[in-house]
Amino acid sequence: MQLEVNITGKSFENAAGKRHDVLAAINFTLNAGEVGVVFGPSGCGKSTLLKILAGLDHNYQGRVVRPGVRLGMVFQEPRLLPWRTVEENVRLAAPDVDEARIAALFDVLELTAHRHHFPGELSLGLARRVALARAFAVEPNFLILDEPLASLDNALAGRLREQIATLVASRRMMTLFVTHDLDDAVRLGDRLFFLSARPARIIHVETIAALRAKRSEQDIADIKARLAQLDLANM
Amino acid sequence: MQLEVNITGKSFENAAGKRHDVLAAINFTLNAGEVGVVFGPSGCGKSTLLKILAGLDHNYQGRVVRPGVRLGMVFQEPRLLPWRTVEENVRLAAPDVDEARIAALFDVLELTAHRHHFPGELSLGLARRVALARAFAVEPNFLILDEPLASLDNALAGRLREQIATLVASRRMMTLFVTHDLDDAVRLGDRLFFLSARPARIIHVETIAALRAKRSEQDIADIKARLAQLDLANM
Amino acid sequence: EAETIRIASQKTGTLAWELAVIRAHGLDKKANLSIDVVELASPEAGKIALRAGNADVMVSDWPWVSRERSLGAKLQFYPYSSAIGAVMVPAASPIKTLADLKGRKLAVAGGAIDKSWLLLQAALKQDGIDLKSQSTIVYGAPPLLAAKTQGGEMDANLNYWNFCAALEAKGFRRLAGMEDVLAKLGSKGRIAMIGYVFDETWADANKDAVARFIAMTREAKQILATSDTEWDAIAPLTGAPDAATLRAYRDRYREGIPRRPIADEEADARVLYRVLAQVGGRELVGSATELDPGTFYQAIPGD
Amino acid sequence: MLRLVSFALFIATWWIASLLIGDAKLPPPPVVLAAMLTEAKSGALFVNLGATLARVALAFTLAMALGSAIGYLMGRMPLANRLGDPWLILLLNLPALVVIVLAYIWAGLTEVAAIAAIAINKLPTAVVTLREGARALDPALDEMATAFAFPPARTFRHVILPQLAPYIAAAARSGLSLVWKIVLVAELLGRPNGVGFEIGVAFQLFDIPLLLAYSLSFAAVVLVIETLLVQPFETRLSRWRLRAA
Amino acid sequence: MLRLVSFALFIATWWIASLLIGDAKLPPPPVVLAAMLTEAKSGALFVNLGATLARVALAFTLAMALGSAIGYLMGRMPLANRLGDPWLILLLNLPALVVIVLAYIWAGLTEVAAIAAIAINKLPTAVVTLREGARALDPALDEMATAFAFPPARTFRHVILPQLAPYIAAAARSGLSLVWKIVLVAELLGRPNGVGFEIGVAFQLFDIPLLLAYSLSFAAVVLVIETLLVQPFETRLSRWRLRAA
Ligand SMILES: Nc1ncnc2c1ncn2[C@@H]1O[C@H](COP(=O)(O)OP(=O)(O)OP(=O)(O)O)[C@@H](O)[C@H]1O
Ligand SMILES: Nc1ncnc2c1ncn2[C@@H]1O[C@H](COP(=O)(O)OP(=O)(O)OP(=O)(O)O)[C@@H](O)[C@H]1O
Ligand SMILES: [Mg+2]
Ligand SMILES: [Mg+2]
Repeated sequence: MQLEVNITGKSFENAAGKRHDVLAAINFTLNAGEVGVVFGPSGCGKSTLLKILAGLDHNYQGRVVRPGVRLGMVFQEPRLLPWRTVEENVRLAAPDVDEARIAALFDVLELTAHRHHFPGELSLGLARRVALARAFAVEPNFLILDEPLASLDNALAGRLREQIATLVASRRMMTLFVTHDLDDAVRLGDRLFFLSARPARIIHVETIAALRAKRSEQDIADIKARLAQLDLANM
Repeated sequence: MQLEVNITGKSFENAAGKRHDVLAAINFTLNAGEVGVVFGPSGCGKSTLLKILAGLDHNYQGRVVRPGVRLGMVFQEPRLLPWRTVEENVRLAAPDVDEARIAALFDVLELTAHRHHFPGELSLGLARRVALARAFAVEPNFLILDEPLASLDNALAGRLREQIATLVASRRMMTLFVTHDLDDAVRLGDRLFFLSARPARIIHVETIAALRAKRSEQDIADIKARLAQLDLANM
Repeated sequence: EAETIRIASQKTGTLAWELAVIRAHGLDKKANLSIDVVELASPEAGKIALRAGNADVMVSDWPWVSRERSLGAKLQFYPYSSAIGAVMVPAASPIKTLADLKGRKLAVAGGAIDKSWLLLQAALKQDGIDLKSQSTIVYGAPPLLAAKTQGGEMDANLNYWNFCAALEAKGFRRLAGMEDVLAKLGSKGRIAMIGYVFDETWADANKDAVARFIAMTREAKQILATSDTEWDAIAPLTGAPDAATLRAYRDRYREGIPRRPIADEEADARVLYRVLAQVGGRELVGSATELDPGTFYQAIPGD
Repeated sequence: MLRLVSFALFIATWWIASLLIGDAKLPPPPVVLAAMLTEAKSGALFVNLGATLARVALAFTLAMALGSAIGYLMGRMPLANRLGDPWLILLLNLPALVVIVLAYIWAGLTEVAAIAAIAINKLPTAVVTLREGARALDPALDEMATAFAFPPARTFRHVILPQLAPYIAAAARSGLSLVWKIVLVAELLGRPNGVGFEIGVAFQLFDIPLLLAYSLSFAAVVLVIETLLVQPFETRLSRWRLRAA
Repeated sequence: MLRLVSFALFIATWWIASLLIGDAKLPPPPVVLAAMLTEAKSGALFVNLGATLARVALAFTLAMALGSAIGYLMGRMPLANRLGDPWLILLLNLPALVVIVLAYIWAGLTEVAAIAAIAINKLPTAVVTLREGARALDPALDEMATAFAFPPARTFRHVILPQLAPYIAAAARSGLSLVWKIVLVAELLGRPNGVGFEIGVAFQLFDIPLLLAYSLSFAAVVLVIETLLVQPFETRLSRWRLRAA
């Protein structure tokens, strides 16, 4: 199971009819069990890239081979169904999930008190957590996360990072996530893709050899320091 | 010009009719020229508090005295009008703004290329920047920012922090912002309000005496270290 | 100074033909009247015009006038035409008498309370036939039923005289006119069911004008009764698609010109009213069981 | 409660108006009520109301189902829209009379012709409303459903339908009223019973109380259905909307 | 282009249908065209079309303006809604015939009565549709407008109106068609000219080509207005919507 990305270009036409190039050449592969991190300046095309990889946008130049797998996705905004409760939103995406799993997920994400709330009654952070619960509940083989830890407090974010690490370790799944936090990237990622400003191309790939579970605080600080020295304008 | 907050309670009734307490006692004052930072766990009631202070929600117990001032607000989501272009969105909120100021704002926020785009054509980070531009353009006396720097890359966030600092320094305005980033809080804030989990009350107020412009990296690191030692579970 | 009389007239109705003749011959000027025509597109619109006060005179039937009087609206009636509905069948139809309608599919124009239909039912009841239950009745709008009959969908059609005339011209057979059953129901002669209808107070206040108006219309009728060329002049108004239809219209129209004294009309009306009340019931006549005595307008000199 | 007050207010307004204008021009409530009772006692009211309601129900269901489907397709597929649009405008702007007359001519003076004609009259307004609804659908939620591989039925029920709900409600309410206006014409022109037939009779007799008795009986039936069935259902469905603070 | 194809398709369908069904039941296009030309040459077509269009325009504007305002209020204020709702349902379900007859009786057979009656018939459907629209308004944008102290006019024009646009479009399209159906009845019952008058005459004479000639002329006028005016305007207004990828 492998994701092969060979995008040669992607552009939007805006309402006025002008062309707007968003992606230049983006080539990489990602294997099962690997966590890829996409890192790049705001508006460079990260979400656009993720949508193409998720199979939501077919209107690009190039070729993407992705195995026919179960996808779990966290969009940059929560994208919940406003007319369904928190629990219904999760169950609609994952009809087969059992009660124990849901309860455990809601527990970790501190959503138990909000189970029967409608999305309009949630804070943004809560809504983002519901989106995370939904993506986890489908037990995906391919997990796409667009800034999953934004808008959460540090304590919670830390716990969620561990949760994601556990999940990734427990199943051989491909994971791809976008973050602006170098710390998150280095702690969770196996391969870090640094993108240029729009139109985005990969300007640097950092492969972290040390196994995730075995990375010491020292390792992490070292990698961060090294990356800081490279002139990747957009960290 | 001073903001006096004496909230004794705030609760929502959810769709099922159950009461949901969000704010407990919250008392503080904020003077013109001061920057207050609200810091608290996700879902504790920060946005709810900001909305009360902005005069958008009158349904609470207690009393808030706020001077009749020009308000600039950045909501947690961009809240742009989808059917108006970026520029129109800004100009509708700030009809008196002159071209030079708009151009300068768009320049700092790296929005110049997107001036005539509709919000649906923006990335989330771009949209959040438009919301910032809108709040700055009204030249407010009272600025409320709900996680203004989330979803932005570090380089841009750094520049924006400076921009906010400049703005605050140039006019004697009251500023209140929510963040999950202790670094942002310590660099920008004069007074830091740490909130408990829901129902939120103030568990600690940190007043930073050093003038913003004169805080050295060492000062900042010291304050952060000291705050880390207090048992404020939610940093 | 000519007095103005406002008349509600259906654009396709016979009244419009007469009005055209009146105008063409300057009869209105001769009668020192100024005729204001309120042109309308449907038969019921006249009643609205009268009630709303936009017309002084309209055309309707005496059972309705009597009903209105019993309900408090003091209207009056003066005979205008004795042309009345007829039952038409295809030329080759096996239906030879009205009694043969039993078990057939009969289209009835004007609905359940149409006067011709009530008369037909009353007449056949005397022969022990209850047409309403013993045959298939199809109610509908007159033009639609005429077209359906022509299309062969109906065994027979009871329709207004002008639609019957058109069918006649298409080769349909006139099984019976309703004037033929009147005698059986106790009427002494060919009664005019249709007449001018106006408000009693208005008529009282304008006695002379009303008299001149009636005389003027008689004159117009006389012209239409005697001159064939006049019919060619009004042909476009009738909407007759061919000469045969126009001829049928002409003949039936002439037959329908009322010529009897008003007292005779009223006497027959009184008899027929009881018959109609019996068949049509409360719905048709309201609570009154007898013709309201003031129904007929009596103040025309020489009647 | 408030509904009752409002209803009482209506009766009062009517009564006062009839006193001011005069009985002949507007019969007061008791007169109309008496006419209603007479019709009810003879059973005619129920027979006619029943016949009309049956026609309304059939034509309405047919037109709403078909119209919603077509409108949805036209809103989502620009090609279908561009092809169908001229037909739609034509159908929208054909007079009811013409459609009904043509239907009766082609299909005979039958129940089927009547119901088809009514449905055809209502159809395009449902199409037009649902088309707007389909155009306003949120593409973000569509993407979500695709990403999580929702099967079509689930997408339709949980993602699309709730977004279309206000449009369906609008189409249904104004549609019911249109169907009711047209069923009367259809009954007037070629049916042997129904409220429209009776209204035709009342109109021929110019019997205003009877006219109002039948009209208001139908309105009352709809009012009861709305109050007891539709509105509780709607309230349930829109629980998720935030009440204004 | 596609519109033309679609239009040609319509004519073809009609022609073939008339060949199959027979001239008497459905006159073929040339016959109807001939009737249209005759009426056009005599000038009657334009006089009647003009009269009807004027009535339609007036009644439509009146009903849309008033109906939108009432619907908006009912959608935003629950109290107004609960008070107005029974009236609304009643008005929705009054037959057009009854309203028109009463209007003529009270106000005479005048132009004012006709236009008022038509507007009253259309009004409640606009109310119902706009009410749904007002209920679906996004409270988040409202808060934004309040925070930035938008004056009411600006909020209305830039925040509210664009959200109501699809509902207004639906109400306008289906409303125009309703007005057009009702103006015919009004003209039939008490006006001395207009398309409805001529259609009534054509029906009495059972002149199907004439019936169709008038009906289709009006439909054609609406089609032209739609194509040249409404649709380009709509496209402009909905530029901001993302085209499906
Ligand atoms: N309209 C509402 N109805 C019911 N409950 C609400 C409503 N709005 C907010 N809440 C509840 O109030 C609490 C606080 O919400 P608020 O948005 O203030 O949180 P927050 O501190 O801003 O969180 P975050 O950091 O996630 O943005 C949450 O538990 C939320 O579920
Ligand atoms: N539907 C669209 N039509 C036109 N332009 C679009 C569209 N979607 C995105 N864009 C443009 O594509 C560029 C990349 O957008 P994208 O959402 O991928 O950015 P991003 O890297 O995710 O940014 P952020 O970190 O702010 O989320 C932006 O410049 C945006 O304006
Ligand atoms: Mg993005
Ligand atoms: Mg918040």
